[in-house]
Parts: sequence; structure tokens; C-alpha cells
Amino acid sequence: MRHLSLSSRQLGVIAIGLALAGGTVACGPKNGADAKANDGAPHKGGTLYVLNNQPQTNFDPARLYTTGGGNIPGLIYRTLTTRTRANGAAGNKVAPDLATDTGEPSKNATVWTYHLKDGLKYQDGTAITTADIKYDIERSFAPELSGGAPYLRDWLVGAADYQGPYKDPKGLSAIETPDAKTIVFHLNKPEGDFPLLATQTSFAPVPKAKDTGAKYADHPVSSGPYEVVSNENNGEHLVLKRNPEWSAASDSQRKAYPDTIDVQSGLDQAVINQRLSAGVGKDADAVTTDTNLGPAELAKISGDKSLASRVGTGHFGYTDYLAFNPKVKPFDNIKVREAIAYAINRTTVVNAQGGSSLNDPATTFLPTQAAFGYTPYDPFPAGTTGDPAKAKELLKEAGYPHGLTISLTHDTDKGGEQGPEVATAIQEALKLAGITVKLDGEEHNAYEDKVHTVKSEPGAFLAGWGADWPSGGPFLGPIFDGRQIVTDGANFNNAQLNDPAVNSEIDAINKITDLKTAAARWGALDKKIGAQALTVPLYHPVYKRLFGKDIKNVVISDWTGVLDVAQVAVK
Amino acid sequence: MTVETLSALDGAAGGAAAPPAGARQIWRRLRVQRAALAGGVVIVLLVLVALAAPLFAAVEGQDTTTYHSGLLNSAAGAVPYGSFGGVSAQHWLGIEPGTGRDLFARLVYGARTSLGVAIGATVLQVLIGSAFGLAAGLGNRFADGLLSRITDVFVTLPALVFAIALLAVVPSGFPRPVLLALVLGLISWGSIAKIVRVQVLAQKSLDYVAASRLAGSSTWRTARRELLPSLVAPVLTYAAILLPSNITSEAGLSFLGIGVNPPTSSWGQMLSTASTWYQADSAYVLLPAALLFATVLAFTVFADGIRVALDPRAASRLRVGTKRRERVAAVPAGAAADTAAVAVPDAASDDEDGTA
Amino acid sequence: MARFAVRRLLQAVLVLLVLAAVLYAVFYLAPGDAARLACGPKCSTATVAQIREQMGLNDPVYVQFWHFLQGILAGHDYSTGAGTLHCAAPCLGQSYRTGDLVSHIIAERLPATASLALGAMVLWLAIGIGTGLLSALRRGTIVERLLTGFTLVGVATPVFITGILLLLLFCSWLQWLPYPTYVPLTDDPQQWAWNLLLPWLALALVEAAKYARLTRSSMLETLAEDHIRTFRAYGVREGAIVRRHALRGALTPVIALSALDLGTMFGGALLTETLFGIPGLGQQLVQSVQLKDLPVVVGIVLVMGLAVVVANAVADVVYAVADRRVVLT
Amino acid sequence: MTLVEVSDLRVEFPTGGAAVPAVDGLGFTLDEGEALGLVGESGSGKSATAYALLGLHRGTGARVSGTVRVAGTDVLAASDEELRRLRGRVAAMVFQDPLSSLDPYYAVGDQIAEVHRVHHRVSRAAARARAVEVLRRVGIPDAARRARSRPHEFSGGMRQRALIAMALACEPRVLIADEPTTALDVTVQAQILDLLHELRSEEGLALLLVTHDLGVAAGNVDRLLVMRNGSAVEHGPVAEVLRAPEHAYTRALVTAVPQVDAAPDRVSAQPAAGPGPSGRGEVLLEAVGLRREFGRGRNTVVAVQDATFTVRAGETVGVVGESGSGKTTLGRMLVRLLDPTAGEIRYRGRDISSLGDRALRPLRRELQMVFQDPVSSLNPRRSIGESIADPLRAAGELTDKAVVTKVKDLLERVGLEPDWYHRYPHEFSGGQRQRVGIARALAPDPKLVVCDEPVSALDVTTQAQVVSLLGELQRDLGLSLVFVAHDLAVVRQVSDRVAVMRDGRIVETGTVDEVYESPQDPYTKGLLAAVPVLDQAESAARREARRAPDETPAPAPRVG
Repeated sequence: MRHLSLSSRQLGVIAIGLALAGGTVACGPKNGADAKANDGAPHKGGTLYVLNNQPQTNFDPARLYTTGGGNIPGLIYRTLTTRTRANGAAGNKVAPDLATDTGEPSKNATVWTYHLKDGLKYQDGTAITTADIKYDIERSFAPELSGGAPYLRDWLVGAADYQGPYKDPKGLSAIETPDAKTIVFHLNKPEGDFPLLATQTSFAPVPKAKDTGAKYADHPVSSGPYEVVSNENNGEHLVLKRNPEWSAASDSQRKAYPDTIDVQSGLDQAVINQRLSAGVGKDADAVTTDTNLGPAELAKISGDKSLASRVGTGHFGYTDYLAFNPKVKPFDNIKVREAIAYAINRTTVVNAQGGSSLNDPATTFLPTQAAFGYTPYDPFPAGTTGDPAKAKELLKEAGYPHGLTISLTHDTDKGGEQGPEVATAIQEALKLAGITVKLDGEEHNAYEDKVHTVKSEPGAFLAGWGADWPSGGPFLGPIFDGRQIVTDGANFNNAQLNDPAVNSEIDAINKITDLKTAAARWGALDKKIGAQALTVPLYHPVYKRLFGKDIKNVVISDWTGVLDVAQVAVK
Repeated sequence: MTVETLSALDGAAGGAAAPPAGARQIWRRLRVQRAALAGGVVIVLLVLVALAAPLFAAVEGQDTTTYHSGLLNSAAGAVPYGSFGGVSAQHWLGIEPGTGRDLFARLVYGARTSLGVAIGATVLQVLIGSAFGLAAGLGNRFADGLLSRITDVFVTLPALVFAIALLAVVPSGFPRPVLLALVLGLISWGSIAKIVRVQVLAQKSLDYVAASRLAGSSTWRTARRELLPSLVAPVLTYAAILLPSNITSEAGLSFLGIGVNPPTSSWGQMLSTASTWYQADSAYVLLPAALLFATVLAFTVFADGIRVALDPRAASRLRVGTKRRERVAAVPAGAAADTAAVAVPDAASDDEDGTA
Repeated sequence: MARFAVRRLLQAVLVLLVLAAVLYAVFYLAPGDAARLACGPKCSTATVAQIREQMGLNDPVYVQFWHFLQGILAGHDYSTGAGTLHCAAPCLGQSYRTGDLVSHIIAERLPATASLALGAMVLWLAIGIGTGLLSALRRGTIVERLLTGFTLVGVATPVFITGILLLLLFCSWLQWLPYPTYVPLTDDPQQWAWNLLLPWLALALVEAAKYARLTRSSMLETLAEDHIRTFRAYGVREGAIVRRHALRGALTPVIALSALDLGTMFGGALLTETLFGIPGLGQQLVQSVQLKDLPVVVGIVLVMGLAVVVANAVADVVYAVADRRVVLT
Repeated sequence: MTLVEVSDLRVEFPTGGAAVPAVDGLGFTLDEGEALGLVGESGSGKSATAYALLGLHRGTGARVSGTVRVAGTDVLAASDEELRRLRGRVAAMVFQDPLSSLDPYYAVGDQIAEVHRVHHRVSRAAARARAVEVLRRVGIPDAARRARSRPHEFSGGMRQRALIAMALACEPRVLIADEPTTALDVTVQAQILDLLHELRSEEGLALLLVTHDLGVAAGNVDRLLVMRNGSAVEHGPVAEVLRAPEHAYTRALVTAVPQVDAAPDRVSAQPAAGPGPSGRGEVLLEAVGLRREFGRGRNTVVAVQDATFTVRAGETVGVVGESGSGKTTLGRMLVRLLDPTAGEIRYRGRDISSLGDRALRPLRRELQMVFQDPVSSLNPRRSIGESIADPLRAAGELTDKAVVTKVKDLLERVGLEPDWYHRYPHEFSGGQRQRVGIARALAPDPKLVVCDEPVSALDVTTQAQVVSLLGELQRDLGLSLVFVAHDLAVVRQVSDRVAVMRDGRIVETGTVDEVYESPQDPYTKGLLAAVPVLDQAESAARREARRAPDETPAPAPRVG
């Protein structure tokens, strides 16, 4: 889940504005010729420039919250497993990285065993051991190193209250390293997705001797194809160079064409788009991993082939939706929820988020990718513009013949996925169905607190959910698993649904280690839950991002939706 | 200029001391300044527009909230079809990209918010500032010291940051425009407090205040009868300067995305949205920008006018009371305005620190 | 002079103390949990609790404030887990969010803000004083009317409008300038200036207007003073009079005011920094406010406050130096 | 030969509507080495005339017509360049306010050097030397060092000397002195006038002395030109004009000048004769060892120290002293506008020096004050009637109607129209305003009124009127007056007894005649000797007396 601060949002907002500025002039048809340069095989060498808006803060494997080991982090930190670096759906699979395979489950997927490949070395030439991986996982529990993904605390046996290796050097008994190349994980429940979790950077090795705690991010010890030359301003400017100790032989996934990679963050999004589209000098060898096109570019690419040819389109598993809390009247009444589902006008919502090029209207909670188990369905068919009439009908049945007034909680961050633009679009749509919406805009933090705290959870609010790995599990689990209702912390089960049937089905699927079969079951479950109208899926964001003229070998997997810096070449 | 030549003038102009700043005098002196008058007219018009917003919208036949998705090119980032941001017979000033809401309606309603907030904030600043300044000016060493330090703190506050922080603390249920006015008012009253204090201190040393003490008046009675009247001029003048800066501050807050709540429209809110779109739809940014500019300009020149009309500082700056009239007479309005404007920037900068 | 310094020092300390206290109070009241924000939305309650403990957020607010003060006076040692991170006095603390030392963060942000503020000041003084003097000495001519018009426009245009229009004009229409990307002076002076030109202009145009008005009025005032008349009466050339006898007096308030403005600018010109994406104190501040990263917020606000207080003192000194009759108290 | 030639001079200042002639068809001449006194009250246009001689009206919007010839140059027609050569080189001007007339930012010597170099092609060093030379010439002690100090480090007198030095530096042929001594204390005034006199006789300078003070003019010029409303009413040799003024106005002017010597018909209550001071009415107010300090710590200034004196019912006590002598502070302490640092104020035997505001209020009405500055002593935003009514309303004893009637009576009493009740201060002249101030002081039927320089801001004729009004009132109402003033003559006119103050101390007290006829304290002697007199022989004699090197201590130069 991305949580951008107000001002970075603001940057975005203006950014896009400026991007428009750039767009008109950036490049005319003259660039058509250069477009050819993009063809032809990629070669080693050169410097790749990454122009980003968001800095790579806390560049520490224990603190990073990535999916599939992240994009930039994946250049430094190899993990037990990693995502496949291929285009589209092919890029939605898990592959062995440091490990010889994606893991051997036993005791119906409660125990997972990995073996390291031979000859794996850190940048300093010392050997990578499983103890180092265990150590980093333990680090990720340390309060000094906050920020990482939470799953292991729930999954590993007896990890619930573990304080990390600094306060508690005994370490985690749930992880065994019988020898330097073997590591065994003991889970307190079956988790077929474990190989996918093992892609996260907490599964990267950190040599205890080199650990400097909170300062480790400044000089991390690389296990990947590149090593950190400098890390300025906490990830604002990263310079990476080839790690001589890394061998392509041991790494089936990463191509690592460029000799050096220069990651400049904190750039205005407009500047990024303008520089990429103009592609002057070094910018021809530049890409961005976090900045979408603005309307101006969108308007242009239709008429500008060469520019269009430099837009990478990706689909990250993410759904923005309207969440209900049935504990609050009138949302306890399914008819009311259905009425709203019918009344929603997804066109206005999509427009509010940048138009149809950057968003696909959503009717399913699961993202539109097979890996998640996407099964198309629309329990409340109302077309993209909604069906107010049908909604009115349902309201009458629900006992509100004269309409009703509800309150909708949203984030006040402008341009945000849960921001005011979307909220007003919904407000306007429901008006046609006779539903008066009171907007309850909360400042970002207040909003987070309010909607994710059971006690204060409002009846209806905007929410978004992203995949930590492409599978139905992390998508449906936190939202609909009754046992994941957190009463004294951040709760994401907005409906506070605790349906034994759903719970047991989730358990059943988690036991399945064949991801394909699992996916199908997840899809079915999604459809089943969808009928209860506990959420109204609104849209799935689409990533459209520019890359420089001389960029070759652009790979965009469905896993990240962003072009993979480990694969691109500048020569 | 010397006493003679001046009092020679006085013969004609009638007397040495400052004439009472009666409404008539102010009006007489305002009338002669064309720019100020023009500003006044614009202000009146704006207020009328704000008050009659529903009427205007009704005449056009649009409202501020209805979406017109049909008029937007969704694939191209939801910018309006057609030229000038979708200007048409139905939508006189075009529509808002992303939503298709009518811009004319939103502009006229926006005037309500922007002016309302600014006026509210100004009133608050004047009240708080005057209270503090008066208390500090009249109080003893200790009170003065304490109050002045407090004032310093508020002058030092990074206004915008505190606005952001405060806006975060207040429950979202609170009516936003009122909140904005409150926050702006509560934060940047320091400069006016300083001005009032200085005025009071200056007045305090004058003989007629001593005379009033001799008359057996209590401090409060003296303050009420002798000091307050003389404060009206500077405070009015400064309020006229604060107001536009408040309009800008509101816009600034909205620009940072913490202004009024949707679907309410304010010029600042429109500007901040427009800054997202102005390249694809430049008409959209120019409208609120132009209006905001016109408004601030109008208030600024009007403030200048009032300043000349009330000329609060000239007297205190000139050694001989008689020089005041000479200055107003011999120096064109503009110059006199500026002699008072000296007071403005140091004060104004306090308001601007945040919004700069 | 010594008494002046001491007095001002005490004042400054007082003001800054209050500022910090107010901030702690406000943030204590504000919603949002720094620990949870640091930990991430999906973070488990247990972890949040540990982090809160780690940050010392479980202490009552006054204790937290006390610790903060201790840090300033005596410095502080923070655990990085693997080792300890020493924060020498005056220690502004450690970012909740990143664990960086606040002093370090400020040190990183200050150059950008300083570049913006100083550069802008040079510009606005040049433009402002120039136009101000011109319109004062060309009283009643068309030149003056034009300049007065210019200043009014400047005063009436919010910086973010000026900024957008400048970008529109120079970057996209004329393409004379690149879209501003902050480049540290130390990296490449030329790029530094080139990229800051627009932000400088945007800021300077607004300020310059103010200064033009001030310069003009104070020049007119000075020219009306008796000692100017004296030198006229002794046949000194008008030019010499302005140069030797009017300018100094007329510019004193201008310089003093610019000291004040510079002070406030160091608080980061929020809008300008945001609009042009300059990684300065202002931007950092807004972000930190959003993230409830109290130590950083307090640190930056204190720096701002200090700047303003110092600026005030400087302004007074300027007056005193320019005019020996002024006594510093 | 004739140096200055003015004929049919008209100077008009446009004021919004109608242009007002400040000077109206004036004509006169001034010969080499001659001294002409331009005398008139405020508004008579004398300074405007002086300015016209140097063409200083240019660019001020003033309209000047007629002919002005200075050393052959037609000032009105001359080019700027010619004018610059005239200014300072031929005719140099000495201005009224020495402090504001010098650039505060530069050393006095440099400023003089600068104007010198305007007219003489010499090196900076040479110019500086010249500056020191002229400073020494005008009697600045230790000139070389003082040349490096800034104006505010000079005392008033020294500043005026510096201005004169500046004039000398250009070696002009005529010196135009515009009220050169108005801002100065009487002793310093005497010194400056002597200096001018000396310079004239030794450098052969012509002098145009512009002043409102006949006395000042009398002793220092050959011819007098009396101006009123912009035109000459009388013009002739000093002696004749003073002895046998033809014009009524001149006569009024001459008679109005208070004479410090030869006690005139006393305007105060009782004739000085009769049972000596001691015998008069019971003691009303008694000041015992009063002390007042300002500021704290190291920069404490003692404004008044152990001032002890009494005021009896119905008598007038004059308090004389030069600026900074603490007389005003003393006056304000008596009515408790200032709190004494030490000492007692016994009013009818009761010590009121430490009473709180509340306790004081009932007494307030009995102790009133008339202020010096008629401008600042009336609230411009309140009608004079209201200002006068203030004490009455504060007391709240009378009905509104009664208050108004009483105020109208008072207005009449002080010689103003009762129905001016609703007028505002700016509609009145200085004298009238002072009358209003008096009316306000009288409103609560006080027993004692402290008059702080009540006439120093007024023209001499008005002065006389106000002074006699005060005396008259005192007689009728049996008031006690404390009359604080710097003008010894005025004080002598009104007082029964006098206290002479210097540097916060009372150096001499006694009946008027005692103090004025046979002063004991050397300072008092110095003061009296310094007062300008109309009789030329007398003033010449006094100048000689003063020549005899400093036996009379002049007040120590105070930093302005």
C-alpha cells in the first residue's frame, strides 16, 4: 500500500500540471527517427538514470516494504526467492533466487525448507549463509528498524512478541539453520504463499558483523548485481555500481546490463515527465519507476507515435473501492448497500482519477490478473455510469422510499486514491438515486486512524488495497478473514466479516501449494463475497510511464506494473 | 519647509492639529483618488456577486456540483472537449476538467467562500490584535513585556505550518470556511497588535492624555475617550491591508490542499485544481487567477486610498504638527500613500511568511 | 551592546521555548499515531506498541518535552540497535520516521532553502530598490506611473500564480529555461543558478514590489528632510545629495526589512518550494507535519524561529549602525 | 554697494484650492556689511522671503514672482547652475533647527568640508583642514577632534555654531540667518548672537536676520523690516522703529515684548509691595526634598533633586530655568502626573506624594495644569467643548445640561465664543487653543494650576494676551499659579515669587524683585545678563559684559 504524504501528493498534483507544460513542446514528430534506436539487442555497459518522485527511504532490507523484493532494492538485495522478470502475466510467477528452488513445503505447508545455491558471495567476497538470512528476518522485528511487512510476525511460530536481535539475541526459534546453506521455517498455520512472501527483502542476507542497525541503509552489503556507492539524504540520491562478486550464472532472473545506475529521487513529477519526453542528453538513458503520465502526455500520445512507443503500460494488482461497515446503520441493510452499488457512476470516478487511460472500472474485488485468480463478475450490473432507477427501487424495498442521507469518509489529500475528487464523484452519483451524501473529509492521518480502527470505523469510506504478492491470499485474507479483524490496532476487514464459511475456505486455499488451483479457488471466493456487497469495487489503476529514447529491453511484469530496472539496457 | 510658510498654508487650510477622521473627511479624501475609487467599485461588485451567487448561477442555468462526464475526453485524461475549456452556450466559462462541473457557477460561488473567509479572518485579527496591542500599550512594564513576547511568538510562527497543524487537530465536522477564518485569524494577528501598541504608546505620551488623567478619569475611561478614537484610523488602514493578504492565505492553504471541503468551491481551491490542468486547459487556471488578482489588486489600491484618507503615520513622523497638511497638499496622493506604506511591509511580511 | 545581546538572547530563548512547547501541545492533540505511521498501515499492534515504546511515545507529553529539552542541553544517545548513535548537544532529536538525526536532516535541507532565500533576496533588492529609487526620483513622470503599476501588480499576485505563469512562459512556451530541478551549488554552480532562476524570480517579483514601495516612500521622506534642504541651500548638486545624504537614510529601513524577510524566508517559502519542488526546509516541514514526525517539525520550526529572532536583532543593529542616535535596548 | 535687491516679491503656495500669498509684494535691499532684521510673527512670510533669496522655492510647487537680485544674479531667472554658484558662495543660510539641518549620518567636519569643496577646488584634506579652521573660528573647543563627531554628539549651541561654520566655510558675502536662536536657551542664544555680531564686524559680512523676537533683532541689526501677512508694515533704522513705531501693529509688537528689567505693571494678583512674602495666605502646596529619576541602573538620569518650595493660596510662583533644568518635571510632579522618586508633596498639609490613582481622583480637580504645546494638549478628535467638559463629566456631579452651560461660561470666560463648543481644535489658532487649555484647567474649579510654558509656543502679541488672561483669572478666582517658563521676562511679569532651576536643582528662590534686582546665584546672573533687550545701548553694554571671558558659567553642553 502506498501512503503518500500530503506534500508529495501536492507535488504530484502540480507535477501533472507542469507535465502538461512539458508535453506540448517536449517532442514533435522529429523524434520519430530516434524511435528506431529502441529496436536491436541490449548490451552491457553505460549508465542508467532513474528519475523518481519518491525517495528510496530506509534502504534497509529489514525496513523496506516491497512486493517481490522491490525494483531498486532488488538490485542490491537478493532474496530466497524472487519474482520472474518477464512481461505481463509471465512476470507474475515466483522463481528461486538465492535458493535452489522456491521452497519445499512439508506438514501441509506449515514447514518450509530452502537450500542456498553454491558460491554465493557478498560484494566483499565473503560467503552468504542462511544464518545471515535468519538474522535479517530477526532484524525486521526490531522496533529500531520499523517499516517492514508484518506477515512473519503472524506466521512464524512464537514470533508474536519478538523484539528483534538487539533486545533479544537468542533469536527466533521458528527459523532453523542446520547448516550454512539450509534454512527451515516453522509456521503456525499452513501458508501456500510462503514462496511468494520469501521474495520480500526481509529474506535477504545481512552479515551480522557488518550490521550497523539503523545506519545500515547507508552502506548495505550487497548480495545482488549492484552495490551501493553512495546513499545521500536517506535514499534521495542513490548511486549504484556493478558488484563484481555477483555472477549471472547464479542469477537466472536479473540481466543487469548497465555498469552504473543513478537513482535521483525527490524530483517534481512534471519535471520527470518533461525530461523523459524531451529526452535530452542523459535523459535519453533515463526511466522512472513511480511517475505516471499526466493528461497532457495522454492527450499527445494519441497523435505522437514516437512518444507512444516510449510509454510502458503496466497493471499492478490494486483495487480502489468503496468500503461499508455493516455494523453501522443503514449499511446493515444489504439492500441499501446494493442500491449504492447500483448507483455508483464509475465513469465519473475514473475521470476524477485521471481518465480511462489510467484506470479500468472495476466490478471485482480481485485485480484483473490471472495470478490473483481474477474471475470476471458483476453482481450489480449497472453499466459504467450507474443505474439510479434500479437503486431507487432497492431503496424503496429497503424502506427508504424518499431516499436517505449517508456520510462518506474520505482522505483530504488532493488527487489521492481516497481523496476528495473520488468522494465528490460518488456524492454526485448517489444524488441521482436520491441518496444525500455528507462528505466526511479527514486529514490523512486522521483518516487512516479512523477507518482502520474498529471502534471508530465509519459506515462508508473510500479504501484501496494492493497486493504484496500476486495471489488472492494477501488480497482477500486481510479484508475478509474474520480472524484478521484487529480490534486494538489497524484493522482492514472493513465489513468486520467473520463468516465461518469464508474463514474455512481461506484456510483450505492456503493449504494448496499449487498456485494455479489456488488462484481459481480465490476467484470463486471473491465472487461469493462480492455478492454480499460489503465493498463496491471502483477501479483498478493502470500504470503508464515514459522511458528515455535509448532505453532497450523494457520489461514490465504484472507483479509490479513498472518497468524492471534489473532488465533495461542503455546500450 | 519652515513653520512660517506652513502656518501660512494653515491660514487657508485651517488649523494645525489633525482634523478628526470623520466619515465625511475620509470620503472627501477618498473621492479625489481615482485608483482607490476604482478599487472600491470593484470590491462592491465582487461583494454583490458573492451575495447574489445563486441568482447568477440560476441565470446561467447551472449549479456548482452537477457532473458532465459527457463533455470530457476521458481517454485523454478527462479534459473538456472543445476550445477554451469547453465554453458553450450552456457553460459560459467552460467546465472543470476531471468532473465537468460548470466553472461560471463555481467562480461566483467561490467568491462567497474566498471573501467570506478573508473578511472573517480579518475581523478576528483586528479584534485579537487590537486587544493585545491595547493591553500591552496601557499595561505596566511587566504586562507590556509579557504581552509583547507573546506577540513576538505569534509573529514568529510559521503561519502556514501552524494552519496545517491546527487544521489537523480540529474535528472534520467543523464547518471549514469558519475554521479557515478562525485559524488565519488566530495565527496572524501579531503585526496588528504591534501597530496598535506603538500607537497607544505614542498617544499615551501626549498631553491630552495627561489632561484626561488630571480630569480624574480612570485609565479605562481615558483609553475609551482619548485613545480608541485615534486607533480607528491605523487599525482600519491596516485591516484594509490584511484583507487581501488573507484572501491570498486562504488561496495558499487551498493550494496546499487543506482549504475548504469539497464540493464547496473557493478561488484558492479552483487554483490548486487548475494547477493540475492548466497546460491541457489553460482557460481553467486563468479564470480564478485573474479574479484573485483583480480582487487583491482592488483591495490593495483601496487600502492605499484609505491610508491616504486616514494618513495615520504622517503626523507621528513629522516634527511639526502643521506639516501634515502640507504633505498631503504638496505631495500627490500616491506619495502620501507610500509614506504610510512604510508601515505596511514589515507588518505585511508577517502575514506573507507562510504564503510566500 | 552587551546588554542588548544578552537581552535579545533571553528573548530568543523564551520565544523558542514557547514555540516548541506549543508544537508539542498541538501534536499531542492531533490525531494520528507516529508509531503506526512509522511502522506502516498493516503493522501489527504488538509491533506498534514496541515502536511506540522505542520512540518514548508512551511517556506523558510533558516528559517527552523534558527529554527534548535535555537533549538540547546535554545531547542524547540513541540506540541504532546494533550500536548507539550519539547526538551532541544541542540535540534536536531523531526523526520518528527515518531515525536520522534532526540536525542532519536540517543540514541537508538548509542549503536549498538558503539558496532560494538568498538568491531571491539579491534579486528583489536589486529590482525593488531600483524601481523604488527610479520612481521616487522621477516623481510625477510616466516612468513613475509605470513602475507604480508594476509594483501594484507584483503585490497583488500570489507567489504560486506568478510561479505557474513563469513556468508556463519560460519553460513551455519560450523554452528558455529547464523545468527547475534543484542542483546543489557544490555540484554545479552554473546549473544551480540556472535551475533556481525561476523560483528566485517568482519569489522576488512579489517581494520586489513590496520593496519598491518601501524604497520609494522612504526616499521621498528623506528628500523632504531638513538636512537635505541644507545641502541644497549650499549649492551641492542634486545627484551628490541623493548619493551622499539621501540614499543611506532612505535605504536603512529597506535593508532592515530585508533582514526580517530573509529571516522568515529561512522558514522556507512553503508555496515556492512546493511549486518548484525545491527540497528545502519548508517542504520537509509540511511532509513532517503530515507524518507527525514531531522531532523534525520542532527542529525545523525552531530553526525558523531562530532565523526570525536573529533577523529582528540584525534589523535593529542595522538601524543602530546606520543612525548612531538609535540606542540598542 | 547693494548686495541684495528685492522688489515686489510674491510667493504663493498652492493648497488644493486657492493659492495663498505667503509673501505679498515685498521689497527691500541689503548692502555690503549691513544687517537687516526681518521681524514678524508666525505666518508673516519672513522665512518664505529668506528662502526666495536663494531660490529654495524651486521644485516645491510654490509660485514666486517679482524680482530678487543677489549680487547681480537674478535669482528667479537664473539657471540651476548659476543658482548653485550663488548658494553658499555669495549668500549662505543658517537654519532654525540645527539638529535636523545637519546630516545625522556624517561627521560635522566632513559635511562642512563637502560644502566647501562645492565652491572651492581643493583636496579633501585641504577641505577638512578648512572645516576645522572654521569650526575653531566659531568657537568650537578642540575643533580638530570635534570635527569628527556627528551632529547628535553636539549640544544645541554647538550645532548652531557648526551651521554657522558651514556658512563661513564658503566665504559668503551675506549671511541669511533664519530664526537662528529660536531653538536655543537664552544663554546659548546670547552666545550665538554675539558670534554673529563678531563675525559681521570682523568678516564684513552682510546679515539678514529673520526672527520673531524683536529683542533678538534689536541688538543685532542696523535696520528693521517688520512684516505681517506677507508684506512690510514698517521699515527703518532699529532705533527709530523701536523708539517711535509708526504703525499700530509695530507698536503692539513693541509693547508686547516683556521687559525683564524695570518691573512693569505686575499682572499677578497682589502688588509686590505690602507685607513680605511670608505674610500672605496660608500654605496651599508644599514640596519637600522632591526628587525624580528617569531610567534604571547605569543610565539613570536625575531630573529633579531635593526641590523644596511652597505655594501659598492666591500667589503665583514662577519657576525659571533652561531646557533640561527639570522645571517641567517638577511641575508635573506637583500635580502628580509624575510620581516623585523621593520627597513629599503636601497639599493642605496632607502628603499626596504617594496616594494611589483612586485616592487621588477627588484631589485631581483641585490641582490642574495648562500644557505647553497647544497642538498635543487637545485631542484632535474631540470637540473642544467635550475636552473642557471632561473633568466635569468624570466627576459626574452635574447634569449634561449643566455641564454644557458651564463649559460655555468657561469659553466665554477665557475669551472664546460660547457656541464654539462643538468646534474641533484644528479650527483654532495656537493662542485660541491655549485659551481652551486654560478653560479645561479651570473647569473643575481648581485651587492650584500649574502652567507649563503656557506661552512659549505663541507669538509675542498672543503671549501677552494669554499672560494677562492668566493673571486676570487668578485675581478673580483667587487661584494659586505655578508658572513654569524659560522666559525670564514673562516669569517676572506674572510671578510673586520665583524659583530658578538649573540641572534639576533650585539654585535660587525669592520674591521677583529680590531675584531680578539682586540675583545671588552666578547662574541667575548669567541668565539675566543673557536676556536680549530692546534698548541698543543696553544690549551693547551687556555684550561687552559677556565678552569678559566666562565668569558666568554657561550651562554645560548637553548631548542633544
